[in-house]
Amino acid sequence: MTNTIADITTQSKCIFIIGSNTTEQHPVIGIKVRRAKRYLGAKLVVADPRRIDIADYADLYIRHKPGTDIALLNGLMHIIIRESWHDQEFIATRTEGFEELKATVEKYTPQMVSEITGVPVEQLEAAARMLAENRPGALLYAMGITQHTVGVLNVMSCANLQMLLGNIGKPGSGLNPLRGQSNVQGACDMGGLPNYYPGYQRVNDPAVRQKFEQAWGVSLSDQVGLTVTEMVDAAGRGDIRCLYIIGEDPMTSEPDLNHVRHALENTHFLVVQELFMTGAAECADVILPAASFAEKEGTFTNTERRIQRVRQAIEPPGEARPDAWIIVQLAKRMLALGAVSPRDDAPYAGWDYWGVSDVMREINTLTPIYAGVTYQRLEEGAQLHWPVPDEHYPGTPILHVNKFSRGLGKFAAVDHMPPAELPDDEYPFILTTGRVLYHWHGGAMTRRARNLKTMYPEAMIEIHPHDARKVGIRDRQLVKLASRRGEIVSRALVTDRAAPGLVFATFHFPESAANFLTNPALDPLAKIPEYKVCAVKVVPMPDDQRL
Amino acid sequence: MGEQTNVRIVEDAALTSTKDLPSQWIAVCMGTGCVSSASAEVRQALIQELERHGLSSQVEVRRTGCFGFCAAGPIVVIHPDETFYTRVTPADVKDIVEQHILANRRVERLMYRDPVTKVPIEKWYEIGFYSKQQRIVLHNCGIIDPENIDHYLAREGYQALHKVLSEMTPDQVIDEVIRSGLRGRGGGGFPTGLKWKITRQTPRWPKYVICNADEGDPGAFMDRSTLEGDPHSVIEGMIIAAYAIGARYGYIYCRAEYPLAIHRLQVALDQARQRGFLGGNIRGFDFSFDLYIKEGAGAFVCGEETALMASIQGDRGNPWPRPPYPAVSGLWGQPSNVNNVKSYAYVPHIIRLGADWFKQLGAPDNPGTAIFALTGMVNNTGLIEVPMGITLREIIYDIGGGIPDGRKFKAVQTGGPLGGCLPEAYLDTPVDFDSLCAAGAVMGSGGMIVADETTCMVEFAKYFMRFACDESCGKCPPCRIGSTRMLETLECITAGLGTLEDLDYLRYLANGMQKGSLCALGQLAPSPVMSALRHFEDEFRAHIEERRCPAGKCHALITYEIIADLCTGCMVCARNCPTNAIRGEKRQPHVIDPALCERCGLCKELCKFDAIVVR
Amino acid sequence: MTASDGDGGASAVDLSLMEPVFQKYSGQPGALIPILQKAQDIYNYLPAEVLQLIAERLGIALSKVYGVATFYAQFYLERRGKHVLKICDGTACHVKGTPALITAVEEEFNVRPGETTLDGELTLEVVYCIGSCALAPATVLDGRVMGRMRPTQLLQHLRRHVSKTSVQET
Amino acid sequence: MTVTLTINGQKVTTAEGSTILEAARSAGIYIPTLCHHPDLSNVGACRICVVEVVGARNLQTACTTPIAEGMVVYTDSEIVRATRRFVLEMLLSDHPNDCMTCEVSGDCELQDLVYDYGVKWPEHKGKRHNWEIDPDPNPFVFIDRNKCILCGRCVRACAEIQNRDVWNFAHRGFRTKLVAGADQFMLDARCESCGQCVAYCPVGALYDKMSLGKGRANQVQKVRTTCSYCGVGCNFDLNVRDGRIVRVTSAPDAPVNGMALCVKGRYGYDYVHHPDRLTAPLVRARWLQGVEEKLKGGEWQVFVPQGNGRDGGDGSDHLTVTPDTFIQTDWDTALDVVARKFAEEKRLHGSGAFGMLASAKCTNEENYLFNKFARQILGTNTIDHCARL
Repeated sequence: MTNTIADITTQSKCIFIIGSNTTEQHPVIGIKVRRAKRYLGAKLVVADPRRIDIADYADLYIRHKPGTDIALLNGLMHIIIRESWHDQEFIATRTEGFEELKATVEKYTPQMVSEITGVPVEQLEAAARMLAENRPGALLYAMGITQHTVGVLNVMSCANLQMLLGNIGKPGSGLNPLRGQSNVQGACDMGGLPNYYPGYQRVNDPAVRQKFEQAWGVSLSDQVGLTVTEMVDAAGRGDIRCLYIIGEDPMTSEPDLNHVRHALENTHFLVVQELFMTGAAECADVILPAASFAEKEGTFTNTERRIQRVRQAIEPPGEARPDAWIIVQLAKRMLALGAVSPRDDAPYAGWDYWGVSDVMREINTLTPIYAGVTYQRLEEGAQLHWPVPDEHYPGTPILHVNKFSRGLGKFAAVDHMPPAELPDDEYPFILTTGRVLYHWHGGAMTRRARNLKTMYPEAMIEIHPHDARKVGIRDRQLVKLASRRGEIVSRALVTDRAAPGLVFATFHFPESAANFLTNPALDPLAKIPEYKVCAVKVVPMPDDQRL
Repeated sequence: MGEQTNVRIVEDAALTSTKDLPSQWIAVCMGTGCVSSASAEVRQALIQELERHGLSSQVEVRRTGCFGFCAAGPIVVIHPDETFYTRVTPADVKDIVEQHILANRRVERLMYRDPVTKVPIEKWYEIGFYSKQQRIVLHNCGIIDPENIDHYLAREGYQALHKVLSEMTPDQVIDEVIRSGLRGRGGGGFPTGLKWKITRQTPRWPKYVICNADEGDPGAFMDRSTLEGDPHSVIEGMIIAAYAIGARYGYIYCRAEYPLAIHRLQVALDQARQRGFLGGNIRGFDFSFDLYIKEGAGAFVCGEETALMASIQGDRGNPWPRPPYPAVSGLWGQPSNVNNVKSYAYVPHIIRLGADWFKQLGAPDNPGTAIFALTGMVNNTGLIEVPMGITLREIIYDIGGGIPDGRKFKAVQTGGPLGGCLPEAYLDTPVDFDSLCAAGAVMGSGGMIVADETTCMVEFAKYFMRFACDESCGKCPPCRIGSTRMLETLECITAGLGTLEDLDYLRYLANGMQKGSLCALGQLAPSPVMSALRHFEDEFRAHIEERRCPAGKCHALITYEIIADLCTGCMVCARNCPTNAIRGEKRQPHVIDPALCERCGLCKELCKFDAIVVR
Repeated sequence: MTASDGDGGASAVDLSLMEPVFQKYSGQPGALIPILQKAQDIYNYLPAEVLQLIAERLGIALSKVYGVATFYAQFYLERRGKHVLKICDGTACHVKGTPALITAVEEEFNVRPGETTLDGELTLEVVYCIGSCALAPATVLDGRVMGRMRPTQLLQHLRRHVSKTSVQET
Repeated sequence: MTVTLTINGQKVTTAEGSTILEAARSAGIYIPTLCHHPDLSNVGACRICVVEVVGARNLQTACTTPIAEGMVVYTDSEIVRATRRFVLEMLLSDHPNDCMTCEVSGDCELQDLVYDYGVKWPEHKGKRHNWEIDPDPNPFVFIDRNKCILCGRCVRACAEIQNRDVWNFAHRGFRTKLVAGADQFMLDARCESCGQCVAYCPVGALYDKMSLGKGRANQVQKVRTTCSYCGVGCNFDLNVRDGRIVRVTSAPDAPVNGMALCVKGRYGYDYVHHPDRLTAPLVRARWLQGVEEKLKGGEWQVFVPQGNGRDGGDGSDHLTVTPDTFIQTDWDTALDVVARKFAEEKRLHGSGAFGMLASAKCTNEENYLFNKFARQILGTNTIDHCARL
């Protein structure tokens, strides 16, 4: 997020949510948005193919067709430019590429956009006016924007809109992706990416590589690695022989699970470090029992780049150990076996840490954006949003205040492209995937939280009443959902939350995880699979028949 | 004080104008009281009868507001003779038309008779009930058709508004009202002009003008009668208030239990709007104001101004702590002026006749008149308007005609469930805000209930406390729980289970409620009990120490008995006893089984031989 | 017609009757109470479905609608009898004999204040002051004020207007 | 703009528009409260914070009364104390006398005030409410209306924090009842099970059902931490007793979320103690040596998934060990197997043979170490995680 939850939900005049089921996925942000709308007079615009909960609170709810975000956003920008509502000073002083953008969105007349997106022209006009008249405005998005073959282009489009309105670098504005997991931000920050060292330092930047080589005392690869989806493919082909997975279950979260299972089963040596016997763990050669968040010390970085403490409350059960301990143990054994021989004089060649704060000290030195994040400061109550370039720096709640990290903000004109797989006669419905309030991610944790399970005990797919009638299914009836890649059986929830022609499913329940169906088509840039759109058919099933 | 002799009801010449009245007309009271007694049917019959005689064009039958003397309704007054007919039924109409109108002969049997001399009294203002009244707010009631704005206009209606708009600045209006010394008629007696001034000075817009017509006191109907009889006077007062404080919109919050008042108000608002007294650019002046009715939905607490505003907003009628006062933060958080119906009704008169005229009415520091609904154990129940400073005795005996059936006066309660009672020793107390307060009662909004020796003061107090319990909004613990505990204690006493400590407990609870409660309801709810305890402690003690109800009212402490000598054995009581507690052979004296008797009193009521007594 | 027919039919509430009401008050702030009043005029009480509908149409929480509907004495959340008898227990009426009226009706019709007879014929309500104090004690049967009531008179009246199927057994 | 007033003889200068309560607190003067909560709007309902304002007709609630220049306030005079005592006595007179068994004993604002003001248990003949205890079948919120003091904090929390308006008061006077929706079950009244109402309840009327009988405030140790679910970063206190998490409580000073939490954060903690937790390193038999002996010696066991058809026998004897069988080993063995295998693979197939999946649920430090492990030890940049999922 470029801004903080607090400034967005107290200082925005208009909050635009697109592709985020905020109240169910980020409930505490959701309630703050609702509060801003109800008590602080902020306008709320929600665009989502599903009539999600937050839509009920919106001043304007836009139900566009899945996979038409760029068209929608371009259409809004078309109107904004047509009416000269764009922030000309901001554009002149802070950005470049406006003319190209203008030329591109010129084509996206309201009529044309309405045809692509299914959104009435009046709604487009009203939305553009609402965004323009209520500034600063914040844009919030989540996987509904990124999990498309055009995910990166979607994000660029969102950025275009916000720059066009001058909604960057001020309290209550910004481009704000809501991160789905407790430390997904930190995992990215800490180099859990094939192209970055910690702190978004490029692996193919020689200066960076040199810095890490000096620190760690080894020579490092300058090749960008494989992304998770590519890794699965490589494993399936036998190119990758060893997979080491911690706290992750590709057997629920990856697209096209049949393919994933095949890949994991084919992996020569699979190590899984986990709390529970997950789908991936079942395929593993070695399973290392890990500690939960309550059983270890450390830090998480939240969606607004805020670093916070995780503290140990209880001992891990049995022989379970914190992941850090396990990784250090393995590293030491590998060093002992001579798998690699770092130079002795390198300051961080070794793996002797006397605690997590000692690890943080190493991070401080090697990661400029975390340079000033120390345990002492955290314990003293410092509110640190990275970048924190030194120990006295107060943190950076809002990014891009006076300039963008690259200097001028670049308008990147993008065009609408249809999703990789669209409905046809055989698979007439669009499937979109997501989560529900009572569950989280692959469900390994929430299905084992007794009362969350009670609240939502089994997988449900959502289907619009008209479609349900057409296909001949009743509410709560079992249905089979099939795509070109697989099929699942699930109970149907007949609700107008789903748009006509759209079916929604979750991946919380391994036995009927939507990802048996989803399309592994990737965004060419971010390598994100297109979870939000694939073609399926829905077949009613007799009630007693389960797969 | 009190030298008034047969003052005419409409005493002040300045207020009187009969220029538009037809030479002969018949006023039929169409207030709620008389309508309940079938005055609508009487009016219909009169119209038909006149038509039958071809008199429709010469004699107008006019529906009017309340005459006040509801006990004698339906009331019909023949003008210009001003002959006052009481308890008229449709069957009497023929006589009225044929004898009075056609033959100019009064129908004596319908005339009000002096309760003592039994001599028929001809003119209405000669009746004792009207003898000491001074009608200002009510001066149109009984004269004009409240659903006809022309009648109001013919009686100088909306002239005050015209004067205000054409000659006065808002500050001048406020000064005039301040100078008149008008005090709020809702019960508190806060200076009306001052309230306006504060609202005017709060620099936030929009502002609202609100009329409190949520007359929830059981036993009071002053506001209802005013609205039913002369709605335009209230509307005119509100428009003037709006001009003075700078409000664009106003609300009249009226109890839904007053459908007729609401209907008349609606008609009046429509007519006023039609004639340009409401809406944009009133009468061509640069001032706009409009007014809406909000119906209450049955909650006494909504008479409290903050609860009233909560109710207008569509919320539960929970009061809010003050400050901030409504003048600063009221309806929807905006500056709002809340006044009672009567307070607004005085305003046109004050503007038209001047503050000095008003100041000389009534008593020092308490100028003007007081309007009471005089009810209970008094001969002439009804609505009265009297000059401030008149004594309780004058009201009860001269106007009210004393206690029925020669029974003894016991107490008079003013201020309803939030007021207090005064015993005989206080009958010469002048009726005004300050004197009543000093005597331990309150002016209230206008309920005046007379209790006689058949009234049990403990039960009376308990009645008010039950009312307070039922009407407590429940927001604050002192009222919600305190009133419940007080009621329980009183129930204990009336059930014959009380102890002397209970009296201390009552005082303790009362003090806690007064100090701790959020709003006036909780703070004042103990007052009836405390004043009863102060003036009638021996009656409480009789319930506790002797297990006896001196007034014979408390079921647990009384028994019904049949006096064998008087019982004829007619069996009426036995047949009707709901619990079959009465036994006996035909033509033999009956007996009541006290174990079965529910003490409903049906038998006593039914007995034609007065053979059943309470012990 | 037998008494048991009363609730057996349980005819569904026709929510469309509310449309004109919503139209009339659309956009008006603080319209909840008048809308509830109109709804009660239509249905004679406030059925649960109607409360739900009002909440949805006004965009306010059902808990608020319910809180308001139960706060004010005027609103009824349960079906009321074919006839409604209100007995005024305002002060004037009280001192002039309301308690005896209540007892009489209770005994005769086997119904407590606020309740409806089992046969659905009569609802008994005790209210504080209908403003007819001069006619104390006053009662209102189906909207018609009857003043200066005595128990015998009242019962006669009721016997005339209210059929009494549920009472015979006692 | 500031305003100066006198509280208990002490001059206090504070911002215009403050309430007496805020002014007093800023000067370190304690005024007790019940229905007030700094996160919520003020309603002046409970009357506990009444103070004497010189010149005012009645006692004023400190939480609602705006300060004015020159105002003179007494917060602890005898009449004030007596009135507070009265209010407490009234509340107690309609409250069960069961602090001995009450969940919140020792953590109850009413109990503390009753103690502070020396209020004795009021015996009386009158009514006490007798609502059904725990009438709502929802799995999260326990309701005991008999303890409810109608302060309305839950109502306001639901309206103002959660913006869901599940709760409200129904009826009035002594019959006033806290209801969900139209006196329905909470879940039928659009409840999102966030438990905000519980967090704001000053007494034991609303409590976390999962924590009933698990430990009172003085029996638990509170550990402040960050939630393990979504990326919002809510902080809360894990309540620990005897090595188990028994409850999650809100931390008013949590930077992101304040008192607010969602159903997962507040009620989704028990997976930590689920019997499915993996408690020993597991290695397929094919990677181990001397399996039979170790099994016989009792050092290792055959892994039987919890809850998955355990046959009730005494373990390993019945089970045939195949190369695929998971053996519960010790850390040394398991780590050695992995380290040796990795070292061998690196030697034979190079760094390209490795794929590493990091975790969005692990800490920064762990992810850093994992990244260092991939790059420094294994020599590969093929490390990724499920950020995109």
